[in-house]
Amino acid sequence: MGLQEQYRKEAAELLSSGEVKLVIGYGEGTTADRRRPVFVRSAELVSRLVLDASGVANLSAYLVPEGLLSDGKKVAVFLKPDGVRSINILAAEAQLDPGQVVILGFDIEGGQPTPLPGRKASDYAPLIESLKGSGLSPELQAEADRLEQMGAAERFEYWKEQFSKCIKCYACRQVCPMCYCRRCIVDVNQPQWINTSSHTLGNFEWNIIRAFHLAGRCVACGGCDRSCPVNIPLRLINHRMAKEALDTFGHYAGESADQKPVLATFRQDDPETFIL
Amino acid sequence: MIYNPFPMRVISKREEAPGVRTLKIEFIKQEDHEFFKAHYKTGMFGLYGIYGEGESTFCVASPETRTDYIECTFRQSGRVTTTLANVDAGDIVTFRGPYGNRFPIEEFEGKNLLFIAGGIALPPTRSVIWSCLDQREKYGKVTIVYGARTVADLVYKHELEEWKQRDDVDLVLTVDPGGETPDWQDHVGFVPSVLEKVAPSPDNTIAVLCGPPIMIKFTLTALEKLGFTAENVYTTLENRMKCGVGKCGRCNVGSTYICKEGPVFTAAEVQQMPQHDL
Amino acid sequence: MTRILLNSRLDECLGAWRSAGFSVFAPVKRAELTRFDEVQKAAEMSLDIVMPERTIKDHFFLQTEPLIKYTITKQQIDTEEMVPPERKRVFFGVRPCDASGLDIDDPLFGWDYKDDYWFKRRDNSVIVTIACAKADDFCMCTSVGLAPDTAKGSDLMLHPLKDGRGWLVVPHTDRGKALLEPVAGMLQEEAAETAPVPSIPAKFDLERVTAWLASPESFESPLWREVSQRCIGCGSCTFLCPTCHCFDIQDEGDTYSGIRRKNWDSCSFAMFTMHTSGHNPRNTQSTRWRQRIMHKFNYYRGKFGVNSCSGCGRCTRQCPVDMGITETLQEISNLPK
Amino acid sequence: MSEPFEPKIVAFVCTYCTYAGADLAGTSRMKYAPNVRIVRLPCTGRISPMFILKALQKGADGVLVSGCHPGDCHFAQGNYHARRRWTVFRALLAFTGIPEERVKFSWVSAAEGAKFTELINGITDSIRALGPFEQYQELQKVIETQSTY
Repeated sequence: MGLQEQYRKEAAELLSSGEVKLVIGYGEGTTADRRRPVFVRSAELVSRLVLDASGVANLSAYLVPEGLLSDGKKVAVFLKPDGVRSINILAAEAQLDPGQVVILGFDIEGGQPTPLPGRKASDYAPLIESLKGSGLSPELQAEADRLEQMGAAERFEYWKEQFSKCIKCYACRQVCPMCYCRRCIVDVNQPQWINTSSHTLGNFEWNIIRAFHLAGRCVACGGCDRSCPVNIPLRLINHRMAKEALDTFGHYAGESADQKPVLATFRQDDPETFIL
Repeated sequence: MIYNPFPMRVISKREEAPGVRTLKIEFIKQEDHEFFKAHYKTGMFGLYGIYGEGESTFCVASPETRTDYIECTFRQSGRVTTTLANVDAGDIVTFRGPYGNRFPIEEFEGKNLLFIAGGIALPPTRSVIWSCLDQREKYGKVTIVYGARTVADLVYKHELEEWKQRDDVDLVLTVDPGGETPDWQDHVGFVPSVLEKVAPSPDNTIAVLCGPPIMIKFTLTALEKLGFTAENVYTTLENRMKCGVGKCGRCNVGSTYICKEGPVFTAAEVQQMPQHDL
Repeated sequence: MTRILLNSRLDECLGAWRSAGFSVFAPVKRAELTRFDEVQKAAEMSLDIVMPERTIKDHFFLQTEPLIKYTITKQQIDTEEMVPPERKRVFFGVRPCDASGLDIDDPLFGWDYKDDYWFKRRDNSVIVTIACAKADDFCMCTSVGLAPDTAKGSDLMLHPLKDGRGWLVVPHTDRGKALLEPVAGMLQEEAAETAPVPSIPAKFDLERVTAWLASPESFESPLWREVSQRCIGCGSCTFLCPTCHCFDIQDEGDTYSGIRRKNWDSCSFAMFTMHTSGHNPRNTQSTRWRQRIMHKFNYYRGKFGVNSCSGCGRCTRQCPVDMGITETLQEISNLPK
Repeated sequence: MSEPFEPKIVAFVCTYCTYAGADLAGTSRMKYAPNVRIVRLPCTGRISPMFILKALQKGADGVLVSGCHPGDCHFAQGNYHARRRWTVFRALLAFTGIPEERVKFSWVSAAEGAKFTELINGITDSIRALGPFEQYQELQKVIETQSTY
């Protein structure tokens, strides 16, 4: 029995036993290579669930907005390790109770989905530990290295061109499990910190501040990058922040549900070589 | 061009209630004033603004019979209204308008008028009230039912006093239970129940009703009980607006653009709209 | 006999249009994105694609348009209205769906109050479309009553030749005819066969859809919640749409000077209709999605007699969660009678 | 002949230490470069990275952020939190091409009037040498001009 069948069966059991009220998974998309999030509420409909190597989206983003978990009932979600890390962060930041999330875990190896046995976020601690410090894909790493080699002025020009494309559709924010603020800083207008206009300056401010707000929280699911309709390589900037958190503070986002957020804690001997 | 507002000078500012102020503003340029005088009819709205903060939509609270100035009454709540609340006489603000449709007050001639307002919704009603009172001879009996949460929240207190003194106006004031002061002489109770108690006759009567959605809902039921038909009840709607001229795409309720086809509707028209879009 | 423009003479044409005072815009791929930008040479253009990611709407209804510049001093407020430049422009290689989008939006921007920011640009631009030679799974112009070679909104239309040497040239408006004058010598008279337009099967029954949307039961239908469950509430479908026209007006600057701007806004955003009081008439994503569909295929149609959709399919093609108008309309079309 | 370039520097300082240090420099009649505009905040913990970006956008050529030495924070921990944030924010600035030399961080206590004087003079000199931060200011200029489309 393939993994898809196995998880369909498990989803059906979870639903019919009443353990979960909803299963969030992947379904057929508009084209053969696309998968779309599907919401299954009854055991009869589990055949809508599809699991293959195209299921890459981090579905944990659906748990917090519009109060999905506010009734205290459980929800089952198809998650890769990055999604499990998101659950840990959301739990650490008191946005959800990880006990309400049943994880149908999988990973993609060699173009095939492989099962991960853990059903609770805490089951994943050893796996997450082993992933610590895993980097970007070779192509993205090459692009990141190319950027690091540049001088500041050249790098500025690079991002200026990239950000000039931004249309402030906020797909990056909306798709991100970590962007759950009821009122985003860009929507705060007293004072209006970030220019809402999507000229290059406003785009610069927006993208820099969003990257900062994700520092040490991003799990590198790549959702922002994939959803950006104008193809800004947002993953590079978020990965750079994650690297800083790991290298300087030993912080790997989403290790556990009681991990302190990196910027909400400190050590007295944190490095400060740059401070005059 | 289309989004360029008229510069206006603040003549005076009046505190109406906690957080509620009235600005009286005048046109700086003669041609702008002429345009306003030629186009303004009671019920229309405008976008009041201040450079650096933006624009905010409220009704013109002054009547069409008094067009030397514009009065607007607003509650201080957002970015624009907070700044507008802090202007002083002589300061420059902006006005864009008048936009929207009007109360057909010619059609009200010869009829009795019943005005019902709740809280901060007296300003649009007051524009019609004065437009009719300034031509008092054209209309029959005039009854005004006005309620607010507390005595302090009643706006236009000096005008309420004036209407109270007049023999040709019947003023009924009420405050919500618990909102009365020890020396409060008028009604205590919600507008719909007070309305039923006062029981104005629906014969040959037009009702103008403005207030928060929940009050509108219950007052309409009360009016129906009293025998008013929805075609004879007028109200104004409000929604968030940015352009005021039917372009920016947010103020519609169902297919009806409040800015172009409103803000004045009969209750019958409002009942035709999808209620969950209000 | 028909008139032909050969690929090899396109550069000459561009030169002639520039000499006649036009700036030429065409799809250009830069920094991983194809959008319309000014070009000097044909080699800069990306014409061999289904469609650019961004529409030409961007050049008529700017994503951020300065309206009024203001300077505040103790004594007075100075304002300067920022009028759009009346620059003569040729848009070359426009897709028929994008061109139709402009045509669809004209009545809205002219509805009683004329929006000159739109019309000053419209009046000074010539739209040269190229009939589609290819389509993808997302294209749906045929489902909304248009076609891959529809002339709506085109001043001049080029039909690709079967042998790939160039295009058959067909003017559709006086503006299009006038644009041919400076390049008359570069065209040749020849009977040539045009490449077939791709066949795009209809994805839904538009008449059923619009009839249902206009019916009283549609507004409260549970369908809205079902089709929009996965919507994340970003604005990419609206911002990439050739007909979406909603905007916000914002003052940007500091206490002493700044600019009032007209910025794109989206009905998908929760803040779009939020009152200051906190009341929000469209407070869930499903009500916002309903507004988007209703606006395009019911309200707009009722006001201006045309659907506010030209079938480009970008809303689905670029949706982060593979949603879009097509699927919803298919669901509506498939409702039991 | 054009005027020699004088940099504009914005200093965000905490009121308990660095501001008091600046005060001490003043009352001790120590001279420091007049290029700095001091913005006083309750604590370095209150200094949002947004402030730094805004200062650069509004024409600052350099920014200084300064507060109490570790262990001296009036609110016990504010500067420790700030220090972490600065570390990350500096990396972000560097990655987006905003030169690190233009954004400086320091600890200056209420007793260090002399250090404050030296610091300001030093930063002013180094930023004067870098020249105006035109790259970023250019973005602001662009939005003030007429749209060309």
